[in-house]
Order: sequence, then structure tokens, then C-alpha cells
Amino acid sequence: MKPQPQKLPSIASPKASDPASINDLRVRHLRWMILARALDDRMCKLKAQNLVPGSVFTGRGQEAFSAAGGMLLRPGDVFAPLIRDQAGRLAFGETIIDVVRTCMGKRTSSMRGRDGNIHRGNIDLGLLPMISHLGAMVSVVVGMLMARRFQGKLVGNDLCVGMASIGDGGMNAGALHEAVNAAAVEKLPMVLLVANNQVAYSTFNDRTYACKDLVDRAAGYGFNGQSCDGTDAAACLAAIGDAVARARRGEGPQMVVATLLRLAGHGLHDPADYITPELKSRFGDCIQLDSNTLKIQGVLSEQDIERLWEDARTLISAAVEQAQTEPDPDPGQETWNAYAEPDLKKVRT
Amino acid sequence: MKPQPQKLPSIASPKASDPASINDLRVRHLRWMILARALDDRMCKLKAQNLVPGSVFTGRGQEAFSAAGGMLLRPGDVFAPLIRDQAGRLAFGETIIDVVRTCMGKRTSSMRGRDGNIHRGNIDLGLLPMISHLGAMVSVVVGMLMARRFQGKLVGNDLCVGMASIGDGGMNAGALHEAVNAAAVEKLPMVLLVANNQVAYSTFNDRTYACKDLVDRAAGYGFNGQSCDGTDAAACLAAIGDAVARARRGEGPQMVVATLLRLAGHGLHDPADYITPELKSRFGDCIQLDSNTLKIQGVLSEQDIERLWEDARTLISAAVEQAQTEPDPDPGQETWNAYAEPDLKKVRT
Amino acid sequence: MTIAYLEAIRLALGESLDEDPRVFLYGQDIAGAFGGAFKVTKGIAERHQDRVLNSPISEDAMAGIAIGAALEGMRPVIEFQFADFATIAFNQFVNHAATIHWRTGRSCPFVARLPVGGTPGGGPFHSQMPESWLSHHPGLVVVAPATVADAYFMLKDAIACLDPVMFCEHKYLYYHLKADFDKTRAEHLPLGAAAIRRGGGDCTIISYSGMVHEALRAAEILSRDHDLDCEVIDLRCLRPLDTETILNSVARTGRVVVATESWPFGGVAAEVLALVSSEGFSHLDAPPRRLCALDTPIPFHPDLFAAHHPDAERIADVVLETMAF
Amino acid sequence: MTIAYLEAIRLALGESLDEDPRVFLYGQDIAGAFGGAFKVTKGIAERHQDRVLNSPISEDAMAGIAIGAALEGMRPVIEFQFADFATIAFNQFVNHAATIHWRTGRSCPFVARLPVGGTPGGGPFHSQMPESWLSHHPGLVVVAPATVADAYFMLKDAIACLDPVMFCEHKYLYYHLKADFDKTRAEHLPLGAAAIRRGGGDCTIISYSGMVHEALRAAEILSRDHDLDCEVIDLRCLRPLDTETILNSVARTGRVVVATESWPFGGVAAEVLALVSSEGFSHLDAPPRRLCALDTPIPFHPDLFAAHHPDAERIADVVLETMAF
Ligand SMILES: Cc1ncc(C[n+]2csc(CCOP(=O)(O)OP(=O)(O)O)c2C)c(N)n1
Ligand SMILES: Cc1ncc(C[n+]2csc(CCOP(=O)(O)OP(=O)(O)O)c2C)c(N)n1
Ligand SMILES: [Mg+2]
Ligand SMILES: [Mg+2]
Repeated sequence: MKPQPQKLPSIASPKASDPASINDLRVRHLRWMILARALDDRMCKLKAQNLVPGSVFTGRGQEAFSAAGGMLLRPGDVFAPLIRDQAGRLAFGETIIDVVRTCMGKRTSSMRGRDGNIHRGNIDLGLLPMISHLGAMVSVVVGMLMARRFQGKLVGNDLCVGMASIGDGGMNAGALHEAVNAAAVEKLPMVLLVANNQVAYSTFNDRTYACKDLVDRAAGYGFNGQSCDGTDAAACLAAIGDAVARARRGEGPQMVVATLLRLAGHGLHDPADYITPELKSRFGDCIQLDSNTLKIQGVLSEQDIERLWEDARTLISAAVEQAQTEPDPDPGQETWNAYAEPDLKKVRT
Repeated sequence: MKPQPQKLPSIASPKASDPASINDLRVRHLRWMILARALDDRMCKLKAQNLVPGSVFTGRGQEAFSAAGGMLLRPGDVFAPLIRDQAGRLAFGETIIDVVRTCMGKRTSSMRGRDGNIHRGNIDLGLLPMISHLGAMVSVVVGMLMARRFQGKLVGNDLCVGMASIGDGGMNAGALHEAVNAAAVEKLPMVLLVANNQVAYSTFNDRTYACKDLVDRAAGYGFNGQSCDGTDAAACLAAIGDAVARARRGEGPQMVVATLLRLAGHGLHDPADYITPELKSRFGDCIQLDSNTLKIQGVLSEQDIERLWEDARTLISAAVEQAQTEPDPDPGQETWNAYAEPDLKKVRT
Repeated sequence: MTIAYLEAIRLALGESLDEDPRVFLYGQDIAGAFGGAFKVTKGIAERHQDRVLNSPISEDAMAGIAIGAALEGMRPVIEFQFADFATIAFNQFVNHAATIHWRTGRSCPFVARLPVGGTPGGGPFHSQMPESWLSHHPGLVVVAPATVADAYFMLKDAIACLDPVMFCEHKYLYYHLKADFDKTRAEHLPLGAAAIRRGGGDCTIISYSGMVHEALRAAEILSRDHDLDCEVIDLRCLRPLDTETILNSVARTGRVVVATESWPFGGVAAEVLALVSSEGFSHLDAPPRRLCALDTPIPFHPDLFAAHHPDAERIADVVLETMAF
Repeated sequence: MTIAYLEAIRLALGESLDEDPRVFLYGQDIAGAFGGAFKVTKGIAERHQDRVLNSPISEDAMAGIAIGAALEGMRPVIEFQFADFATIAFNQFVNHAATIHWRTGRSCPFVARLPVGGTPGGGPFHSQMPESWLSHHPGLVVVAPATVADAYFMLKDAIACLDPVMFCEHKYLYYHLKADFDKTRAEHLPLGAAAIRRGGGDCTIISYSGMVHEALRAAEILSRDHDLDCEVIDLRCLRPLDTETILNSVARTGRVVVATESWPFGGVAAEVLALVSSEGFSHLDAPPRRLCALDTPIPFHPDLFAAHHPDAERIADVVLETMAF
């Protein structure tokens, strides 16, 4: 079952050079952020209603950075999101209905109830279904880009891009290191989005790394590196926009490190009382900040923003309603077979 | 069987402030380099005589860097050498006889014929017996230093040091990344010696990493980094000396990257015809260079140097002669048991 | 005193830290008030801040650090957040920790705590059993306690053991299994001994970890509904295996069913079948059988998970087939 | 034409590159005139410079790259310098490659070439057999050719296979095994079928990879010295196992000895014993037996290695014990 593209009020694709289109871009950005936040919130409610079998992780506070990443990709690109990338996933083309179906474990979901929640993906769309092991997806993106180069698709100065997400914690996985280094050796159009949200689960940065800034790692790999304030929507669009543009032009791999704070527990189960009020006070909520800015700049009115929220909730409710009517997987109908070719005694022709 | 310390013509331990002692240091350095080269050469001959069952790897061209590392350590430090560290091993306290025994697979060797060649070590001396997997030894050094901290031994401003070797190729192993990062998080007195010898087996640096210089990785880990010319003995002593001194003073982990060329095949079996004359012409032989310098500076005469070689060969020949008379392991006397506690059904008291 | 399986582990860890300055804990999110993803170190971490340390997300380094510290005389206990992530430390475990004693004669005593096993909704990467791939290479001790008392005593014995011990603790039992617990009890089985949890002469049901409780339920069903008297063996220690207890039981019953929640191929169940068929052949009155998880990744949806995961009813069915042979 | 086992692999790789633009090779030191640590890609790498690439020393990334490229329609063949280093890629293999088809319905066709097995002086880290830990998790195909023809045909079939294939090629056979080879030969066994290398009715000797040749030698010894007629099965494909061929043979002979150079615990030999005892029980006239490597790391010294490694004489002894039962 191919996921259906969701119908969102269409906003024409902007050109970066056009000042009006920059506003369009900003509005679309905020819309994805709001849609993701509303969807995350709804998933939390569904979990409380006992309609979601597994864990629920949200991207609260990281929507600006994540959405910017997803938006700046286009069909034909590759995206390997992680657990806080609801915004980027939606912006890249994940459908709301698939999110709901997968979290509920529905037979109709892209993972057919076999895998769930944040492990969903759609390889045809270039949206990779993550495994849990942090760092493991990045080399897969490298392989996909290498495949395209072998296939003659990585030519010219408007290349497709492979984007991968990682956190401050995941940066220290050996798999991440090997993959990032391989991307650099192959000079691929890869963009690594590093969401430094100050914590890995409950562990603060002082116990996970010791460089001054994670962007200091870029030079060590031969990546072009840049930093941005992850709570500032415009800064995220600018930094990732620049990185993606460089990658498309063939300037090789890019790392963008955003500084922000996870505004929720690690998962819904985690009250996160280890995050002190002092720390909280140092970081804003990207959605609130961006909404204010766009109001002050006269791009959107209070009502416009209210409508974005309402539209988001309407779309989500429709998806939840539909998903609830859909069947759970049926163990009796499962083939219980892990192989694409279950019969290797068949003679190959 | 505890290895016997070898008897070398004693040269008093120098003080860095004393100009005469600098020369002592330089002479001792050259002596270790020569001893290692002569031993490597002899191992190649023994292999040709079919007296060595496994592979033979030499540190040809890397002696200045390796010996400096080993010399600047002292009893109570930890050293995790790799395959080209004959010089550093000897300088740190490995005995010639154990090298010969292990390579021959003798029952009397520290590995008792169970493991061989470059996998030898002596944990009591702080000399780690490497496993083959590149990068794997570094986290073990981290753990040893953490143990000492737990035991209250890492206090003051003259700390013991954990040193580990890695090559341009091994720098890209995930295990190395995780270990180096952990050392930095724990702010341990670890010194990572990176011997950039331009190749990993047959693969040149352009296919293994893409940063400008491997020392660029230091900042990304929060290591203090420095570079040196690995063919220049004095430069090696100075750079590693500084790094070790900083580590001892409690300034945290240190990375020293030496630029040099592997002056032999990957192993004895490898003619290394992929190393072009052009490349070779860009790198000198550290032993030749240092011998010349010390002659020009009037520290050693031609005869002094000849005597260093002769002494080395004499010591080695004695060890080879002894080892040859020693028994091979006897399968019938082996317990064939991998466990320190083979009987876990015994009640613990 | 009634405590949960998880509390028994916490108790053993806390006492080990109290009593033995060589013990330290290292793992993701275990320190401070937080006390770990499953709260195993909650309370004790704050009492021993200097010896309960958070690690980066670097499982290979965690294992290497445990090896190094063990070689220097410490008794490290490392916690993996889920056993599924121990794949990252596979190389350090099997090529390094497992080989040190044989290669050098030195012992390498540490414990790796691995939260294992399936729970509904856990999905393919938070539900696995790692004991098969940990026990193939010689050199690692692999244990899997099934009871509250074993969780406590076996962990203490594991910390005392001179070899690297892979301590597989079942996530489902953490809070679901509670039992009366008396830690002063004088005698408890040594680390390497299997336990006969229920005596019986008709058929031997062999199991370990969470599946022991299904095996016991199966024995009850078989007793109640079919008047069969099954012996239930809890292996406790998988590597080395207590071959004597297994073979003695099969000599008495002549029939054996092994139930595990792992995959069948080359697992501990296969090893037990290989053992009883090659060394207990003459005792066998029926083919030895195994009941394992289905041979696919572990499904996310609870209905699929229930079908994938062996349970008492299915164990009882296999025993009945064995009896009918 | 007489060629070596290694040359058969080279031939299959070269032809695959020639015929199929989706095929590329990736691994340490395989490119250019150098052509790999064992020279497998020598010659062909220069002919296909754009599709034979050296990798950094990053085995986890190598496997991840193979997965990604396979998902994008390529047919990657990755070379590990020694199978022993594939432990580093364990996670990508078992948690990623092995689960993709079941989780997503997409296939993930790549081949990992793993130089396996012991040679005197190889030592603990250049001699191992990885098939046990690769075959426990469902989702990977694991094959181990023992003949020159299989090295060629099975590699081509592996590249054609839609699943990730772990191709275990034995280092000792690389240059020591030479045979007449006719690649136009019309019929060859499919990838998943076991081969009966020698027919016989007295006892079935089951083996794979390098040990097949010891099994055949054992059968000759037994025929010559003891007038016994042994059937020798070469499993060829370990995961999935050709259970039919195994059980049919045991039905005929009633006796089975499995010989592998892997460690015993939970290995493929254990799996075969579990299979024949649970599903072929009524056919068995004697306990099924296994002969594996000794249960320690693999020793460096050739004398220790010889004692550690099963050989024809010891296989023959076990068969004789089985016959005497
Ligand atoms: C290799 C590995 N080890 C452990 C985990 C368990 N785990 C899941 S998320 C997480 C914290 C991740 O922190 P970070 O990378 O900073 O991402 P964030 O959750 O902050 O977005 C951990 C430890 C994992 N998924 N993978
Ligand atoms: C993880 C791992 N993969 C592959 C190998 C095989 N191998 C042994 S040495 C070597 C090259 C090492 O290159 P480098 O690190 O630069 O050290 P050098 O040999 O140049 O001193 C390789 C690939 C290994 N030992 N470990
Ligand atoms: Mg984080
Ligand atoms: Mg090198």
C-alpha cells in the first residue's frame, strides 16, 4: 500500500531570490512546524488513550531545525530522519495517515504492524525506515548516494542530496564516525543535521563529548561545517539552505549543528525532571518565537496562525479517524518469513 | 614466566633541563631505533629461514616516532602499541627474547604459542597484547586509566600516562572514535600517537580520510593536538615529550600526529610496488637522518654508531640462539580451556 | 520481604558498591537521580556518585573500558540500555574479553548487564535475546536469571566471577515478577548450576529467563488437564551449560522439550538438543523437541508479538506431541 | 581448464562486473593493481576502476553502504579482509540488512565476501568461522562453498539473490584447492541445495567449507581400512539449511556425524544435530555426533592449531564410534 500524499493548502514553491517567496518559505516552514507539533501532541493523547502500543517520542522544540531540513529537500533526495524529526518527515513527504497508522501498528501502515512508531519510512520516497541503533542510518545514505553516482545520476551542479539526522549523543557512536568519514572520502552531497539539544536521554553534553562545539568535528572529517540557533526558524532555514545549496553544487559533504533544547521528555514516559528551570530559561520554543516574529513582521496575523493550528488539527483528526477504522495485522495471515527469496532450492534461470 | 629485562649498556636517565642530558636522550633514542630496526631485520631473516610461523610486520621508517613514545613512558604507565611499534615496545620495556619467542611461537613466550607475533604483550608491565581489530585497544587504555582514577592513583601533577598507537587507516575505525571521545570526556592523561605513514596497507590517504591533516580531528574530540615530522628524531622527542608532559600535568588527552612513510611492505609478504619512487623520494629514513645529525653535531662518531648496531645485533643473536633451544608448545599438555574459572558449579564462598 | 526482580538487581548492585571498592557501574543514563532507563540504579547511583558514571552512546568503548578496568583490578559492571545495542560491543566481547584469559593467562572479570527479551510493542530492536551469539565463542560466561532470588544471587556471583559475564536480565520480569526474598538464605545454587524448578517423571521441559515461567505454567496445565508430571529445568547459566543436570533429568524422563524465546537457528535450544541427542541418546524415548520464537524479526504489534512468542499453551502442545510419540 | 578456488571467485566477480552494471566491489585494498590482500580482485579491478573501490578501515560503514546501494538498485559485493573483522559489521548485518525485507517488503540484495577459516600460524584473529553468529538471526543467507565450481556458481547465484548473502570463502582453499572447471556446464545445484559429494549407506558425514575435504578423506580412510561406505554431504548453504537432503540421507544411513571447524556451542553442527534428532529421530540407529574445533580461541602455533582443528583421522574415529554404537 503506497501512502497517499496529504492534501495541504497549497503554497507555491518559492524562489530564494524573490523577497515575497522568502515569506512564502517562512510561512510554509511554520506550517510544517505546527503540523508536526500538533501531530506529536495528538500521538501523546492517543498513547494516553491506549491506542498506541509502543513508545511515543516527540520533536518538541526541534521543529524549526527539522522542518527546515525536510523542506529544503525535494523528490529524488534521500532523508534518514531520527526520533525527533516529525517536522522534517512531514515536510519531506511523509503522510499524516502513515504516521498514525504506524504508531497504532495498523496493517495498512507502511510497516504493516511489523515495526512501529519512529521506525517507519518509505524507501520509494527516499525516506529511510530507521533502525534503533544510533548512527546506523548514515552509512546507508552514503551507500544510496554512491549508487546514484554509479548510475550516472550525480552529475551537474544541481545534485540530489542525502540528508541524515543525528543528535549530540549519537555523534559519539562509532557507526556515525565511519559513515561520515566515508561520505567525506567519496565527496558526496550529504548533509548531516546535528540537533544538539543538550541531552542524550538524561545525559548532558558534558558527559557525552568534550570538544567546544560539535561543529568542531566537521573539519576533522573534511566536511564544511556551520552552526545555527535551532530555536530561530529563519536561522535554520538559512544555515540548512546554504548547506543544501552547497551540496547540490557539488561542494561535498556539509554539517549543520543546531543549538536548541529538547522541550519534552526523552519519550512520553519520561518526566525529564533532570532538566532544570535554569536550563529551560535559556531556550525558547521555536514555534512561539517564529509565530511572534512573523506577526511582528506582518507576514501572518494572529488569526492566520490560529488557522494553521486548526487546519493541522483537522487534518490529523481525519487521519486518526480513518486509521481507527482500519484493521490490525492478523497473525494468521502473516507468512512469518524473513526472506525475499524463501526458496533457494529453486533453480535460478 | 615473567620476561627478563634485557641488559643494555646503561645510559643514565637524562633531565630535560640539562644540555648534556639532551644528548643522552638523543643517543638513547637512536639506540632504541637501531635495536628495533635490527630486530625487525632479524625477524625477516628468521621468517625466510622458516622459523616464524606467522606474518612479520616491521616498523621500518617509523622507529623515531615509536621509540620516542616508548622512551617517554616510565614504569607504571600503559602502552598499547600496534604492528609497527617494535621500537616503542623495546623502549618501554619489552624484552628482545620475548619478541623472538613469541614470533617463533615458543612455549616460553608471554603468549605461550597460543598467540603470536605482534599480538604479544605483558599486562603486568602495562604493555597491552593487541587484538588485530584496529582501534580496539584504545578504549582498553581508557578503562585502565579510569581504574587508576578510581583507585586514587590519578592525583597530583605527575600523573601516569596511557599511550596508544594508531595509523592513518585505523583512525577511521568506529572503535577508535568511541574510545578517543570517551578519553576526552573523562579528561584522562591519554596520549594518542598517530603514525600517518601515507598508506593503510595498499590504500593511500586520499581513500581513507578527507580532512586536511589528521591533527584536525584533535579539536573535534577535545584533545590537544600537535604535529611533527616523523622522520626527524628530535622533532618526535619534542612533540611527544610535550604531549606526555602535558598529560602528566593533568592537561587531559593529547594527540600527536607524525608524518612519515612506511619504508617496507605492509608485511614481509608485501613487495609494496604501489609505493612510487616519487613518494619515496619525499621521505627520509629516520635512522639515517638521525645518525647523520648526531655525527654532524659531534654527539656520536661513525664508530659509536657502528657499535650501537653491533651491540644490537649481538643482543639479538643471543636471544635468537636462546629461543631456538626452547620448547614449542605441546598440544597434549594444553588444558584447552578458555575460562579463568572452568568450574562454575563450585559453590562460591 | 516481597520485592521485584528489578529490585533484586538493584539490591545486588548497591551492596556490591557498598562492600567492594573495586566495583563501579558504567552505562548510558545510569547516574544521578535519573538512575537508568529502567531505574535499576535509581537510589544507589546517588549514594555512589563517584562510582556510577554515565557513558556516551559508545557501546564498543563501554566494553573496551570494562576490559581495561578489569585488567587493572576493578570489577566493572556495565549496563547496556537494551541488549539489542550490545551488537555494537560484539567485537570487544568475543574477540577481546573472551580471548584474554586464554591468550595471556590473565583474568578479565567484568559484568555486562543486558536487558533482554520481548514485551508487547517493543518491536524488532528492543526485544531481542542475545545469548546465542554471545555464547558461541569460548570465553564468555552467559547467564540468564529467571527468579528474584537468582537476579540477586547470580548478579553477586557474576561480579565475583573471574571471567567476563554476560548477565541477561529479562525486561518483562523487571516489574512483573515479584517474590518473597530472603537474602540471608544460606544456600543458593552456584552460578553454573541449573535448577530443577519442579520435579516430574514424564517429560523434561528445559528453559531459561522469562520463558521459565511459561514452562512452569505449561507443567501446571499438563498436570491439571492431562495428568502429566513434567520436570522443569531452569538452565540459569547458558555458557557453560550444566550438562549433568540436563542429562540426568532426561535419563529419568526420556523426553525433552526446550522452550526459549530466541530464534531457533543455532540457539541455545539447538545446543541442548545437540547435547541430549549426542550424549543422552539411549535415554530418549521420543525425539527431543524445541519451541522457539518464530523465525522473523520480533514484531511490533502486540497481536503479532503474541503469535511470535512461545507461551505455556504452545509448550504444553509440544509436550503432548512428545508424549504421544 | 584447471583453476584454483580463488581464481573461480575472481572469474565470477569479473564476469559479474562485465555483465551487470549494477555490480560494484567495495572493500579494503581491493582496487587497482594491488587487487586485495589475497589478490582476489587482481586484474579485474584495473579493468573496472570505476566500480572497484577501496574503503577506509570502517567495516560498519562498508556494510551500511552495501545496504544503501542495494536499496537503490545496485548489487554491491563487499570484501572483508578477514571474516574475523566482520564482527565490526555485525550490527548492520543482523539488525539492519537482515530485517529490511521483513519490515518493509523491500529486498536488500548484496553479497559480503568473508575469507574464513584457519591456516597454520593465522592465530586467533585471522582464522575464525563466522557462520554461526551470522545465521542465528533470520534474514541473512549464509553460504560456504567447498569446491572450485561452487566458488564460481554460488558467487554468481549470491549476486543474483534478492537477499543479503554472507559468502564464506575458505582461505586455505584459495590456492590449495585446484580443479578442472567448465563454466559452461549446464546444470549446477541451486544456491540453497546441499550436495551429496559421495554416496554411501553406512553413515552420513555432514560438513561444509574447508572441512568437506577432510570429510571426504575420512570417508576414503573408512572405506579403505574399515570397509565402510559413508555418504558425504556438503551443506553448501547453511542458512537456509537444506533440511530435506539431510533428513533423506539420515533416513538411509541411520547414522550421522557432523564435522565443522567452528566452535561447537550453538554452531551449525548443533543446529544439524537438533534437526536430525527432532525431525529424523526414528531413522537414527545411533546418537548423532559432532566434531568441531576445540573450545578455545584458535591457536597461533601450528602444532597447537593442528590439535585444535578437526581432521580426517579424527572424523573417521568418530564415525567408527558411531558405527560401534
Ligand atoms: C547505539 C545505541 N545505543 C543506545 C541507544 C538508546 N538510546 C535511544 S535514544 C538515546 C539518546 C539519544 O540522544 P541524542 O543522540 O542526543 O538524541 P536526542 O534523543 O537528544 O534527540 C539513547 C541512548 C540507541 N538507540 N542506540
Ligand atoms: C578493523 C580492522 N579491519 C581490517 C584490518 C586489516 N588490516 C590490518 S593492518 C591494516 C592497514 C592499517 O593501516 P594503518 O592504520 O594506516 O596502519 P599501518 O599499517 O600503515 O601502520 C588493515 C586494513 C584490521 N586489522 N582491523
Ligand atoms: Mg540530544
Ligand atoms: Mg598507515
